[in-house]
Amino acid sequence: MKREEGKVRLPPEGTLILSSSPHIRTEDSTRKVMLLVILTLIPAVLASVWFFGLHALRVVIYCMAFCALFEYLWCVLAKTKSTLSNLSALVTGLILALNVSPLTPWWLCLAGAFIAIVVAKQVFGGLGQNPFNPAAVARVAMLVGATGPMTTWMDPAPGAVFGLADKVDAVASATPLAAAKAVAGNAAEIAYYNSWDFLWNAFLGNVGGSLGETSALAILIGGIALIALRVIHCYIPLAIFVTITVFVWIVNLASPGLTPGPLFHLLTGGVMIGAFFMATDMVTSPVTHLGGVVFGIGIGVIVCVIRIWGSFPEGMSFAILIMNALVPLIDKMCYKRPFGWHPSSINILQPRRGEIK
Amino acid sequence: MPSSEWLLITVGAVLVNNIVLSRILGICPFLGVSKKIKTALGMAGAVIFVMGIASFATSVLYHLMLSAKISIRIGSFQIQDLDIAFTKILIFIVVIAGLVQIVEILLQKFSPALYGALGIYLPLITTNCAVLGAAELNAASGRSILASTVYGICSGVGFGLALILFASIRERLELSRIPKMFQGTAIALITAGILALAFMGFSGLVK
Amino acid sequence: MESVLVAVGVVALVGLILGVLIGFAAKKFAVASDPRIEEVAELLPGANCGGCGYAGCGDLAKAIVTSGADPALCAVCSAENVAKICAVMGVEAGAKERKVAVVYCSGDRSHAKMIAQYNGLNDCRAAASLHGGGKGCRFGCIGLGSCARSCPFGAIEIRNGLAIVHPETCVGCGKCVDICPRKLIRLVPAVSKGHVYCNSLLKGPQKKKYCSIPCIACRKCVKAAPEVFNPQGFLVRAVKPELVDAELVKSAGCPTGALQTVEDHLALGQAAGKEKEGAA
Amino acid sequence: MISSIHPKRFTGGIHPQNEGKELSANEPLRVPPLLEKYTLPIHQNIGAPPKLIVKKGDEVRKGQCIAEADGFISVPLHAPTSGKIGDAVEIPGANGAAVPAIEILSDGADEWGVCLEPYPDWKNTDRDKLKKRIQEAGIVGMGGAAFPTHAKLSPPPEKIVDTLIVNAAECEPYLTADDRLLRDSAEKVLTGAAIAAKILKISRILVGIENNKPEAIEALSAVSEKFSAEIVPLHVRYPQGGEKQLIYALTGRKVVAGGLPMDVGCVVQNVGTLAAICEAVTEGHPLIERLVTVTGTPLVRPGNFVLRLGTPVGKALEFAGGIKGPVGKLILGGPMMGFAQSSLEVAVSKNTSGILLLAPEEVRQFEAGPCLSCGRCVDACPMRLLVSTLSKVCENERYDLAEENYVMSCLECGICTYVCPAGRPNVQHFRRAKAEINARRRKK
Repeated sequence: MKREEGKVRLPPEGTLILSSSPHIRTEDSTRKVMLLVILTLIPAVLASVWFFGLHALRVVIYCMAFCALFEYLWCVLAKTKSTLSNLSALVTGLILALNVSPLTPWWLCLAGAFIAIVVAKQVFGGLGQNPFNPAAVARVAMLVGATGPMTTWMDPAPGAVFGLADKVDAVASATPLAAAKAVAGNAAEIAYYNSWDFLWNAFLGNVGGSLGETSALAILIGGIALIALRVIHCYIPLAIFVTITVFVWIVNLASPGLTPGPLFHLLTGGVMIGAFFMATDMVTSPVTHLGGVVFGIGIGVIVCVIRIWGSFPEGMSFAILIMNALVPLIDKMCYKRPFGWHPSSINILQPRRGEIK
Repeated sequence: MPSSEWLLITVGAVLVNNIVLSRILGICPFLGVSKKIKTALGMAGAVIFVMGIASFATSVLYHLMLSAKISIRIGSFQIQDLDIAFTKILIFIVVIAGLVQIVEILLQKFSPALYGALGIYLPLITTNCAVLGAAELNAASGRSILASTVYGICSGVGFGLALILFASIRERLELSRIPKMFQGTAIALITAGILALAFMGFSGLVK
Repeated sequence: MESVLVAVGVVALVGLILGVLIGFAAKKFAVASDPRIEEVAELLPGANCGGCGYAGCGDLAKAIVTSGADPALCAVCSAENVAKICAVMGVEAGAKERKVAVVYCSGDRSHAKMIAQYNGLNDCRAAASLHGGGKGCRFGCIGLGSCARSCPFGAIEIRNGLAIVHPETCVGCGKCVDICPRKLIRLVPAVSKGHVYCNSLLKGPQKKKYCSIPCIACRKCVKAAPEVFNPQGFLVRAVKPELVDAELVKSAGCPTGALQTVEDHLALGQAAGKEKEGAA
Repeated sequence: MISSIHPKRFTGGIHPQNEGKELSANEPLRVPPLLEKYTLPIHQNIGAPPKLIVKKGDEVRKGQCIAEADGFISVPLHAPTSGKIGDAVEIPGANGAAVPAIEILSDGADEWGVCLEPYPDWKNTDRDKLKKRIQEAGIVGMGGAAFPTHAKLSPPPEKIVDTLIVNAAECEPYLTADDRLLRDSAEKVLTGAAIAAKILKISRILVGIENNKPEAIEALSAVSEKFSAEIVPLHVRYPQGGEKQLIYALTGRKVVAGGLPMDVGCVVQNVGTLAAICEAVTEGHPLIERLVTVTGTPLVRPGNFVLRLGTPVGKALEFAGGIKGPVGKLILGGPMMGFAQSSLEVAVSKNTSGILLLAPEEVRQFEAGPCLSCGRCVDACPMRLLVSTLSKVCENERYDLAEENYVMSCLECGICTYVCPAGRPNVQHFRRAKAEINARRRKK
């Protein structure tokens, strides 16, 4: 009890911390957010390995490693503190990998990683400053610049990697989206894509496509986990899904046979991964809930327009990029006024014109 | 003309063949007057106005030129039935330059603030290839006077859309920590490039 | 050949018509403006530092021409340019004294004692309302560099937690004077070669608690040059700074080193500063 | 009586993971021994500082007025104990700037001097007399604002006030002084509320209290019948105790930005203030001591203390048993809105609600990482500000844009900073922006 009588002293010089309020904070950090995104993408990675075997794993490792490499190189060259530890480069790499075909050659992964990390992110000032989703930019640039390798798909061979099926490694002709587009207007052919049999395969992922496009189920699991963990809000994905459903339904009513039904559009292509993991990228999406809804509706409409009438079979990355460009405007338009805001308060909150220059 | 044709002209000019992002015309004011949404709006208005009027005027002239055959006789010097359509670029430039001068004078009189904000870029509309491009494209695709005017206005709207989008992004970029060597035009060009990439998604909508 | 002539003729005709139209519009909607504004703006430095109190060089040019502001208001403007502006305006040019900013503190990290660790915005004004960023002395330089960032001419360097003005680059615009929350920076005649680098109003022993280089008001310098230095409370200030030269500083023999030459102050923390530069 | 009002839920807000109230809530109230010397800061209220009327060497009695109110928005200051006036000194204030203070050297007798005349029969006392008494007793808002209470109780005649709101929310983590006060002397608080209600000529008294204080609610409801006060248990949600949020929760009325509670017919008083009003009116005691929570894990015996004004923080920490572990931060006030200190000489003043020590491992430093635009701050902001944009705008010192984005509405409640995964010092940004904008406005 001697200490109790002793004089209270401050800790030695320089260890007492002075900072502005608040003095407590949540345990959350950028690193933790990024880690959760990676963890929730693991089902999708596993699914892609199940369907495409080691090809998928190869692409994932390439993309993640190259992205990390470019992030590191940038930090070294720009003489800034290494930002590798916030894991954002790995998230970008992983999402990029899920956006490409399992047969993507290594040099294309390298180019994609360069575009994603350097061109789309670091030159804008790094994490948090980029107006466009890095993975989407990289995918679009790769698609436009190297159409051949980017549209060389592979037939799924479920479980082949574990010896449960014959290894085929066959080069497939097209993704369901491209195939359906090729027969657009032919009602009989289109009907196949509305059959439960096909939709079930598309839901599980037993179709050709890029790593993350195949298994809607795996992405759904990850996406719901992401929402449950409160990393993202459900507004953007929901708005996208509802818009696509309604839009395709109306198009089907207006001209039957032009395109398969809403479920087909939801389950194939990049809608799932785009809606849960790319459109919800915090940096490039609106901050308000209402803005998120507008953002999602925009993506939904653009995806449908491109898929149904455009020359590309898939428009998710394009739609995300276009809506990314609109985010600053959406943020401006969709912001509600502060609590208790009233026209009469304008004099207090805002300077009268001419009062402050 | 059927209504679907009008839709094609509109959508085509605004989105698919966007004069800036797809045809890469009018980059100078696109990069120059896109720092603030407010001035971008003014510039967009000015360009829509100029493009509409220029498209109309050039289209009228072009149609006149197509129908006019000139015969001149000065002494022994004689020209018979000369088709003067080949002078269209020359005439278009003169007409556009003149129009812009008048717009500039009017603007200085009636909206000095906007005039100040647009600065050098207003006279530059004179030599803006977007305006001339619209006029040329009209002539090349043989549109009627009305269709030309609509196309001109829609191209202006497309330009305005791209400009405002770009300005909103640049307003945001102004708040970010862009590495020194990429500041200014460098980052603007990169952004414009990505924006153009994004707009490529619309290709094929209008055949 | 003919076609060229026709082209020339047609273009000339169109040009003529438009020329008449433009001429008419220019006459009808003419806006008067004073060409001198542009001339004066050309002569101003164009750094838009705002040191003159106007919202930039263009604004000052306008004020000089239209509302008769002092052509020498711009501290940055060279004497010949001021003379030229005066010539444009048709007024007499007055003599101009060059001033530089001086930071009245020598308390870098090796001299001032830290009592706490500051964690927050890298901005002196923010830190000033938070116990001044951890330095024990509440009069001295906070050292987070608000002044350096505000300087349009890059004349201020933060070295070892202390702002140091490079007098050869400083033009005396006074921007840093307004920025500094501790009011440490003052504009003094550039001819002055030494200063009492201390700003603390506390009593000597209290100053010594947190700083090893304060002015303890021992008045040695006052005795050496009573017409130059004048004690104000517990702090000595040079009332005639233009008279301070290196010799006077030497003869005063300040026991703590608060009174030192500009060169010595510039050399403060040189070694530590180099190290940091290499890292940055 | 527990009210049937269904409290409205304001947008935003958070429920801090670690409330830290258990450290001090259940400790009985302690009255520390008399000190030899008190250092009384002179300017303890918002508005004009009081004028000193004693000089060095003067003998004063406990409760004697030593500084007179200077104007309407000002209150007098009283000696916390009997003794001699010492030196006029400068001590660090809450924000580190030096403030003038006066030393009082205790004679150990602690004798009351000539007190104000008590009004035990306050129900039949003139309203103006009561109001004057509140000023004479030096009472200010003890929740933190330190705005003179008598001024708050004098709405201009054109404002119609119909509700007195007793702010017992105490939403700040770690602080339990109001909780303790209600548990021990709920009657005193409600008497104070009744006096305030009488001054305002109203009968409706609402007590807003977070439902994590069951004992206090029980104590309140036991005596509330007598004063016809309605007790409204509220959700535990910081900043439930913010004036605007509390008014909205209890009445559904929204105070317009830049407006005052009395614009919507409400007057909000903190429980500590009401207890002080009760003492001043019924016993004639001026405000010379207050309840302070001295808490934190590095302390040996955290708890609530009745501290005389002018008690140095270092002494208060000694009363709480001293420090047992390493200290990372010393905070005056609560962890969300309090001020970090670098000195033990800071004195307890009329608005000091708590003294908090944090261990080094509890202090999470700001990293000022890049904003991810995750929108958590926007979701959580009780004023519904576009925090992410504001934060970036302020980082770039674009105060014109900050003003356009309503930075002046910021409460500085600290939520945006609490939830930020990037560890950005948002509140500090906004404080700076507000200071800068105010300075510019004054200049024009």
